[in-house]
Amino acid sequence: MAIEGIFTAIIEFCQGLLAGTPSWLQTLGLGVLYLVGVLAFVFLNVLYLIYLERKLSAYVQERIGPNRFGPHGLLQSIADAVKILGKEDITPRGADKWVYIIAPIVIFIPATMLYAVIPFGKDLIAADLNIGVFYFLAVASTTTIAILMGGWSSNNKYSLLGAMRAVAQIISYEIPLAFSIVGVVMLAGSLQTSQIVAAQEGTWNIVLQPLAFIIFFIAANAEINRGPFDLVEGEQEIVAGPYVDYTAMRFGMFYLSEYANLLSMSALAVTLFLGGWHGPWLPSWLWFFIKLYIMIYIFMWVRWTFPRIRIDHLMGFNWKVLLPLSLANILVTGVGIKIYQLITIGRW
Amino acid sequence: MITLNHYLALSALLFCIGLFGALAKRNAIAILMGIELMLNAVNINLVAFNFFLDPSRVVGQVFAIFVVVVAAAEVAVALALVINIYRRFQDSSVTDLNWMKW
Amino acid sequence: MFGRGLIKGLRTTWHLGLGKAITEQYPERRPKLPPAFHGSLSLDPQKCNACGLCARACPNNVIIVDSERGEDKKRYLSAYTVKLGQCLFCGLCVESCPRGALHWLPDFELACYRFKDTEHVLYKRNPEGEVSKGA
Amino acid sequence: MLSTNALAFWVLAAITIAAALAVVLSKNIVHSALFLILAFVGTAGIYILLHAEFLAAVQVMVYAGAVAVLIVFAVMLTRRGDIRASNLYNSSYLGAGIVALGLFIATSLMLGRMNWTAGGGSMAANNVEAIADAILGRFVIPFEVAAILLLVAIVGAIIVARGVKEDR
Amino acid sequence: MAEVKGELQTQEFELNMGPQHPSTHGVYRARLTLDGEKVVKVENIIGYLHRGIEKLAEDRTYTQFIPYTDRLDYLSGMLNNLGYVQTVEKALGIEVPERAEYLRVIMAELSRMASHMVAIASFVLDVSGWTAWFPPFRERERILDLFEMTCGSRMTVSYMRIGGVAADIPPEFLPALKSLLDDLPQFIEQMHALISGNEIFIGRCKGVGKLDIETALAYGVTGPNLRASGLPFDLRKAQPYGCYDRFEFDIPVLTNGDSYDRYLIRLLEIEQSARIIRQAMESLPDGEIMAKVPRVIKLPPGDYYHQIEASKGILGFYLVSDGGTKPYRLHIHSPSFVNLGAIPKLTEGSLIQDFVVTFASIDIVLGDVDR
Repeated sequence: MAIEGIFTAIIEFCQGLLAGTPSWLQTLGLGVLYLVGVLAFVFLNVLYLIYLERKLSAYVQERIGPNRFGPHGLLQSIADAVKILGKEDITPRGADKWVYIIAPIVIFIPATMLYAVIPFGKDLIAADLNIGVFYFLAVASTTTIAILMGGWSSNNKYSLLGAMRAVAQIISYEIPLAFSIVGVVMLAGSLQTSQIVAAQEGTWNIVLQPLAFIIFFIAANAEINRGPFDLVEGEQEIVAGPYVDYTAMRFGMFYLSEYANLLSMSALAVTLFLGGWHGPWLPSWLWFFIKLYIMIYIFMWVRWTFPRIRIDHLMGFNWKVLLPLSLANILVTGVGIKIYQLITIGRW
Repeated sequence: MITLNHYLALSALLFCIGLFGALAKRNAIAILMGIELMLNAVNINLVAFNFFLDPSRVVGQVFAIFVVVVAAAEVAVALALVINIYRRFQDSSVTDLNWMKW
Repeated sequence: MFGRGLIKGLRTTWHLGLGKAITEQYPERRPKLPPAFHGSLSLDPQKCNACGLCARACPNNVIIVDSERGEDKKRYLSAYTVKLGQCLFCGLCVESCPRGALHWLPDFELACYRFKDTEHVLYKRNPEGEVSKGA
Repeated sequence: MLSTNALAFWVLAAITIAAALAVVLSKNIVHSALFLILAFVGTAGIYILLHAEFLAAVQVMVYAGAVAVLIVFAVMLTRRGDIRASNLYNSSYLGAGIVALGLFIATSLMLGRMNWTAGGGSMAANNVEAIADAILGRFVIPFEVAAILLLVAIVGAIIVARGVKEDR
Repeated sequence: MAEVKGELQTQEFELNMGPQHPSTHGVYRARLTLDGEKVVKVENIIGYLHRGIEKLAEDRTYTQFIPYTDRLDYLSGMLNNLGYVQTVEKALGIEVPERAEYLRVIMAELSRMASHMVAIASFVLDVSGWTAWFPPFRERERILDLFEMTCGSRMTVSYMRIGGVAADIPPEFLPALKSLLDDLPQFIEQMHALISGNEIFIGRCKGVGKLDIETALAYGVTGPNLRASGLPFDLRKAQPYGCYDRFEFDIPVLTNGDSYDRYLIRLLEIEQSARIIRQAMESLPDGEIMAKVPRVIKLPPGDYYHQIEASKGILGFYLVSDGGTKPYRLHIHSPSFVNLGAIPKLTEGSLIQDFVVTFASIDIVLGDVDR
């Protein structure tokens, strides 16, 4: 199919342009290409994710949602972006200026780096690292630092509280998140995302690992501060948490990164549990997108249904429920794999 | 060409900076940071030796992972101690901790 | 327990999401206001005899009734001003009018840019003595 | 002409050393902690240059969390004083500087005289499996010991931090 | 050496919550002393919405003051109207026509329902249940439409008059009211499905901000908050005013006195209000809506007190008259103000999130607090 290879063709074309130049220039060129591609992907998707979120919440709440700018309000996010760019940029007195300025930029670095290991389609992966999933988790965990930087440097008590919550929540929920992935990794026998997808050609991991998927979903929700776990922002208690004092584009960066994280987390969920780009008839990258948006829809649906959890319940739930469950899941998976091997090839 | 010695020099420099931090700082947390830097320098050493001298086995990397594990344990205990100190003295400076004379 | 309530909630929001929106698109779809709506005041100058009962009934001294004595020694209205910026929209003035000269209009778009525009002149007599309706 | 590898090494080394120096020299403890992250990230980059990707990921993951916690503590415990002067030197900083400098000179001198002999062989392209085999094969006992160490450390840390409840 | 305590202690700090804060329901301000996430001390700071309504009353005639009562607890204007006009009627000894009495009851109960719906909605919103905010407000909107078609305004109704009501209901009122009442069970069902059965919500509210009867009585807490603590005290039963003694209804009582019960009891009271309205609707008599009242109302010298069960508790009006056309002094015993007093007691020692929940469950209106 011609549509199938459209993106790989573009990449090959760019590689052809660079052929014959020194190797470091090729690396740099491809790096720039990756960055441009990812940024375009992230920005386009995020703009429409914001629109989608607003529309979905509106439908759930029997409203109409944005409908003024463009047909059905499709250009609303662009209008908002322009508005937010035009706002006054405030640095509070008493803020730690450099940290305050750098924080929104820092939060975008992991947000863009995450997409390197996501296989968007057949042969459509920026860097097929041998530690793919682990790389994703490691890079995602640095988001904490950026939130902490923003929260601490604003010199505001609300944002400090939010930053403390961010640390407690994100670091704790990293553990069940990682452990829920272990089952998948055991099934695929590799940390490489492309191989995990390849292993799901027959059955998707969500069928084999339903418990892991639920744990992953909950922990991912907490990792990206969404849904019932949006304690970091905690609008009703600590106003906007670490972002209280941020205005204009700096706030916009935080806002964008939240959605970029939602996007990357959903992409990871699709890769790990929903069979990646596998699917009949349609081109592989289209399948990936369909699944991606289904996943995002579930995230949004959950967010607009549930109230916020309390902080001690959040911690208790993590350590007392999710962690033992994920450990049990690893055990069951291990035993299951061995039994499967015993049945199919007759030995442990 | 980057040789083993380059890495070792980097590691030595990092180690000495860490050492200076660990020795010269007043705040217990800063001392902890110095120690972390030193452990990192050691890890660079291990990995570099592994890569240049014995690449067929990954013993150096495994050892480095153990070092990270120990460092994590160390941070946990040390922070607990710092809390306890802070609770008693309302301060996290180690220069005042001289009540144990011998 | 064990997430049953959560699933029930998800089901409810799913159904709500498929339902129809209950909000109105305001400038395109005008709200249907009942005739009793307290919007802006209007005065029938033919019926008004400038007795000033409305001005006295008003809790906030919103209404200013200016009257003159004519040649026939009868009082008649020269100007009727309502400071809508201070109006409570309670309707005591309308109720107090013995001749039914004052009534409500279901006009709710009263926002204006300058504070002095909130003073509505419901009636002003021209110097020539003609009767004309004010804003 | 520098090779890509060499360029990357020099950049990463410069970042790491500069960040490490900033950790030590900064007067603000939170800045120190933030520079520590930069130093760790630089180190992780060096690991990648040395084909230790797994270790690099471990480095980022463990230290991002650890340092975040460090910052939290730093903020919590220095709330009382001025944060801008929360990371000062103690009285023996001169001696410490001399010791550190001396150690560096000594090691550099030794490094110059060393002659390393390579053991031969080449690194496997996918060394994650090799690490797994090593940890759960040859080094399974140290691995378990490390696990116990971690457990003991966590329990100890909790007890030390919370304090033993006095009998009522 | 500092004393070593059993609990982990860090530096306490003060947090200024409000007057501009998403969950202080207006311009309430609390000065919290926090130990991490834990609230150590709470100090109520009010007065940001003080308009001097009690003082304004001294410069208004008895009739002219009616519109101002709307602005006390602006979520239940009808009930404030009712309390005030009944005070004056009690002082003058005016008999109110039957039809007016029934209309008053219908309006008052509708107002109570609307107020409870706002209470539920804002409470739910304060635990971040964004979607569950909408069903109560959807239903409340229909109640406000009913008010609008009868008295021309949605919230500041000024409907009651001394001796009756301002206007008779239009013909389309009763069918609309009936359909509203018929849709109520569906609304309550939706609330249960969306939020009351939700485990996260239960976890947030159960056992949070517990108020026992003794404390409640000591602080003078009344209304749904008191009934949620287990005391079935309702002025409509205990000291019937108007024609409440003719209707059959229950006083819902819950026993835990926590935030969850305070939420639930409002849903139950909405059901009971609907019951009263149904009865009043069926037996609505024809006739006059205003009694014969002198044009200029003068109260005989003396002091008068009357209290009603408003949506948030006992609402009392204390009138002192010197015989003139204007009150000499009017004091308003407002339920929100009294209930607010219990907040520090309820929230000290809980988490910041619990503070928000408890505060929302007490359900105050700042217009009522500051007057």
